[in-house]
Amino acid sequence: MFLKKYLQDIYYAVKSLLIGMRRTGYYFTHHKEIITQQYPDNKDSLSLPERFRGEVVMIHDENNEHACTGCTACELACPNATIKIITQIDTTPEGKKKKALNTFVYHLDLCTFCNLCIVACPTDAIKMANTFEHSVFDRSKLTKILNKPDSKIRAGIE
Amino acid sequence: MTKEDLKIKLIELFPQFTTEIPSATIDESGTWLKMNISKEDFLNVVTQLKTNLSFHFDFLFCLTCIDWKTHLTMVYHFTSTTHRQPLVLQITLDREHPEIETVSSIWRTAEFHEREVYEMFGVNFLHHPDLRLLILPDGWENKRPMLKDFEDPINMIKL
Amino acid sequence: MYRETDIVQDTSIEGDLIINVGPQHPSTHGVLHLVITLNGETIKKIEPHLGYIHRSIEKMCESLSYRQFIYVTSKMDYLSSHINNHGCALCIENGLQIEVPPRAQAIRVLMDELTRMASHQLWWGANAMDIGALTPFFHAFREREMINDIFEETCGTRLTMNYMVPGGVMADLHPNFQKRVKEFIPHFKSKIVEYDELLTDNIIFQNRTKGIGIISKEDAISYGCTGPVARGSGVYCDVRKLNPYEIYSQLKFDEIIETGGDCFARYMVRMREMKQSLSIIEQLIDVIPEGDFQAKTKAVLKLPKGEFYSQIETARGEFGVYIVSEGGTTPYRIKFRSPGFSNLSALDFMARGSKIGDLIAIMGSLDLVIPDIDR
Amino acid sequence: MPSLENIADIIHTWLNITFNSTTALLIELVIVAVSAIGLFSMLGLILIMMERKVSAYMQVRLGPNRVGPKGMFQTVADTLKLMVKEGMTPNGADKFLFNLAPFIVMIVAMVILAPLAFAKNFQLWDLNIGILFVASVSSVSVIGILMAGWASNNKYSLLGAMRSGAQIVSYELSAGLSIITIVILTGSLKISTIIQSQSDGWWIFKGHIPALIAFVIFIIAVTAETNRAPFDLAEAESELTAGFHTEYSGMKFALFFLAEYVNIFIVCVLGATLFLGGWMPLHFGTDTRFNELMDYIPSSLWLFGKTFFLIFIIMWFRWTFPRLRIDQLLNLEWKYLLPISMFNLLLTTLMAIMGWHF
Repeated sequence: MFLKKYLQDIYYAVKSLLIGMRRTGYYFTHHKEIITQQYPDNKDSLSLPERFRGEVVMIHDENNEHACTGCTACELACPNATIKIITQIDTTPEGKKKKALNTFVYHLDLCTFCNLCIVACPTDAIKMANTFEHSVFDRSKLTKILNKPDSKIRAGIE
Repeated sequence: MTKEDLKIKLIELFPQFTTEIPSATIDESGTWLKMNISKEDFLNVVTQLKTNLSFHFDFLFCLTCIDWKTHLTMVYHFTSTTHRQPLVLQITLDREHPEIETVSSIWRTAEFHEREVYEMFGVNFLHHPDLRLLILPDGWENKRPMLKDFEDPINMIKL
Repeated sequence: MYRETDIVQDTSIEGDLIINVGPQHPSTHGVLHLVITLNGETIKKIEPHLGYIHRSIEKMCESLSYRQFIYVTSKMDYLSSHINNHGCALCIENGLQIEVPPRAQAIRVLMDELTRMASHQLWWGANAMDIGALTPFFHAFREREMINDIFEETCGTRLTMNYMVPGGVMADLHPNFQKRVKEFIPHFKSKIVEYDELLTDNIIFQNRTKGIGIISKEDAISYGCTGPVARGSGVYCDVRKLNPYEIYSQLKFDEIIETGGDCFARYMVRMREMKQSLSIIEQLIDVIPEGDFQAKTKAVLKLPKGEFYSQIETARGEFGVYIVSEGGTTPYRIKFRSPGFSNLSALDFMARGSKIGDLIAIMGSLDLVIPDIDR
Repeated sequence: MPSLENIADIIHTWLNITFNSTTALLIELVIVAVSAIGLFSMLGLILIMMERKVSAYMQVRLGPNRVGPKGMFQTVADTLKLMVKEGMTPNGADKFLFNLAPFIVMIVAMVILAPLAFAKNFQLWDLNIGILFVASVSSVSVIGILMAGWASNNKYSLLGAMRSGAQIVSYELSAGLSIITIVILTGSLKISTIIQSQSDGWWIFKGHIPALIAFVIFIIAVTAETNRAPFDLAEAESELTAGFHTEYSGMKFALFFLAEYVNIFIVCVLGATLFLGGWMPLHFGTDTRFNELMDYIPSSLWLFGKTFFLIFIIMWFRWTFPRLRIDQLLNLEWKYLLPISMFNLLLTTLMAIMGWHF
């Protein structure tokens, strides 16, 4: 009885090991199961979903106009002070004084890509771009100014 | 067991609610029954809650402290694996020298939670087997970082 | 940031060997530091030293608004960040009495279950690696990658999503979502058989886990264990069953209970939970109700004065959010009841008297995520 | 086609004609030493590459594929990196023993090379107790491991070394017993005789079930003896970070690493010699055309083919199985392998006496 159990133990043990080896052996011989993506080589075919949160960008149209009113809603919504908006007082042709965007400072190094600024923006002036290669040699390069030089607010956006 | 059943049972068992000047109160406004008791009754009450089979609160799932700037409040969340009616227990403590009996001998999970409250709020748990810093590094004894008036000019950034 | 007490000198009884497992150690999965007193290879005492990744999230949340602080919680248990965010959103909705639209509820449940599967897959690979089998890790990541791709498409990120917001979810499901999930279901069904072949049935694995790190039902309750750790000891503690949130009460699933209380029981609970999550997704994927994905909420949320507690079942156990509000825009005090913290406290009890190799197996079966413990 | 035997003969004759016999012997020694070191470094490069590729394919990965064609020079790059790295010695370490240990492990591996037959009549030293020599010298390597573990002044290293000591000493028994099985069947300890005895069929076929059992036990035991997964308790990177060589870096670490692979190679050559006929080609009974075809393949290729097959099996183990615990490891040896191999030895003896084998 003891011997039978002893041999049975050995049989089941060896069987379970062989089943595992069959599985790894299968993958060893079936190379089409390999899932590795060779990243810099497949750059051309690499497509990220359009919702991917890579970095915050400001949408500029062909006339170099954006939709940011400088309302600082995004600055308030940001949990870790990634966005700093510097405003200026413009004088409209009618002679009215109006707050407008001067510089949209974006600290990519502080950003955690939580999307709260995008949600908060009342004029959809900013969006998440799906770029992801952010590595630079100098940390100061991660502080970006999002509004392009000489860009101005699109007419009709309040 | 429903909230009302629990309340009736609690009032039955503990004389604190029924004396002329009750030293304990029951608050029904929240989702769960909340009981405020005094520090003196604490050990007796929790022992009853655990050992009395009609309560059998064997599962202490949350133990924490709140700083109200004038006093501290210890908050214990219990439930039972038999009747599943949670109970919140609150005890007001002195802010300068907070002291309370440990419950780590009743619920062993309390040992770690009490160590955390000790280092964060400075609450001294009497008869705790091993009351040392758990999360904070050395030199943070009695700094009580979770209190509202805690200032750390080096590590804290004011936005 | 080391402490004087961490470097344990020869203060112990002669004959004891004290080793520091961690903070940098291959199998602590992060920066957990255990000071182990050994007698030969037998463990006499384990003393966890925490805090290497303590960021004081509770204190941080006191200065963040109700919309902002949800995001920080995905940095705690980063493997079930959806569920953490969900728990916080539930607590706020509880305080504000917001009715979440049915579509949002269904989306939340789907995301939760996908997260649970992804988390368990990573655990499966890491647990196998702790025990010494290196191949399962990559096989597990193959499936997890598919789930991450699904998340990436709908939520925009792969790990810390911030997709659950008070009142619903941040964005509607991506049009491809259903298709991708339906591709994933048969794929994973075929692969989970391989998981069993590679690891579950393996005699060495069974010997390494059966009868190791036993914790009885009473002790598991006393140590405040939740999740697969408690269910492996026969404790009924699934919040989805006991205190159903969202649409869990309408779904057909049974709480998974194993009675062994050892590493293998905990392993089996998680393996079966993966299949269960798959069946929940199957039930739901074709019947996602139409409608809004987010309830109308105010721009600035203000919780009424009071105390709110909500529980949710993460991949590791019961995650509790305790908010004390003074009526302002930020919470007055927040306490996160993390499942890992309580589960870790039982480690000393489980591992006493076993070998170093067993300790690694036990830690693997507890599925510790260190940021979740330290907060 | 010049075989290794011919080349060796030509060199030997030429040296003896040109120089007197003592000088010739000295030059031969130098040649042998250089080629042994060359073989070792080649083996290190090839086996590490093989391991990485095998593991990669089993883990649905591609493996190294950047340095050189198909990543062939990855190990060369790694070796260069290890060579220029600083070889640190911990402060509290026993400096002499700490620096000595990797060399002991390496030298032991080199010494075992002496009696192995790599091709037909191509052997450094065909001493008459060849198998005994291999079995006894290989157990010296445990001293190097213990030395490394003790001298590092690191508790992980110490634990790893102690585990390794217990493990190697116990698995030597069943490895030895399964070797003796073949020695009984052959009646000789001389490696050339053992190979000659398999000219009409390998022992794994000729020796019936006892030889097969001995072969399986031999593979398990040598896997344990070389500290390979699933018996890699001495290193056990998830438990002891890196076990006995935790504190080693640079070239000293590389020596340990190399010694591990060379040891695998040596035990697999031994396994091929004992059970799979060494350099003997595969012959099937009376099918002369097939046998002639097999004879056409050089004998050195036969040996290396068999060896690499065994190495592949050992790698296959490593990338499939979880690690055992120390007490289970010893249980496996003392409760299963040792009784079985003892019983197997009895059976073989009976078989040899009765002449039941072919």
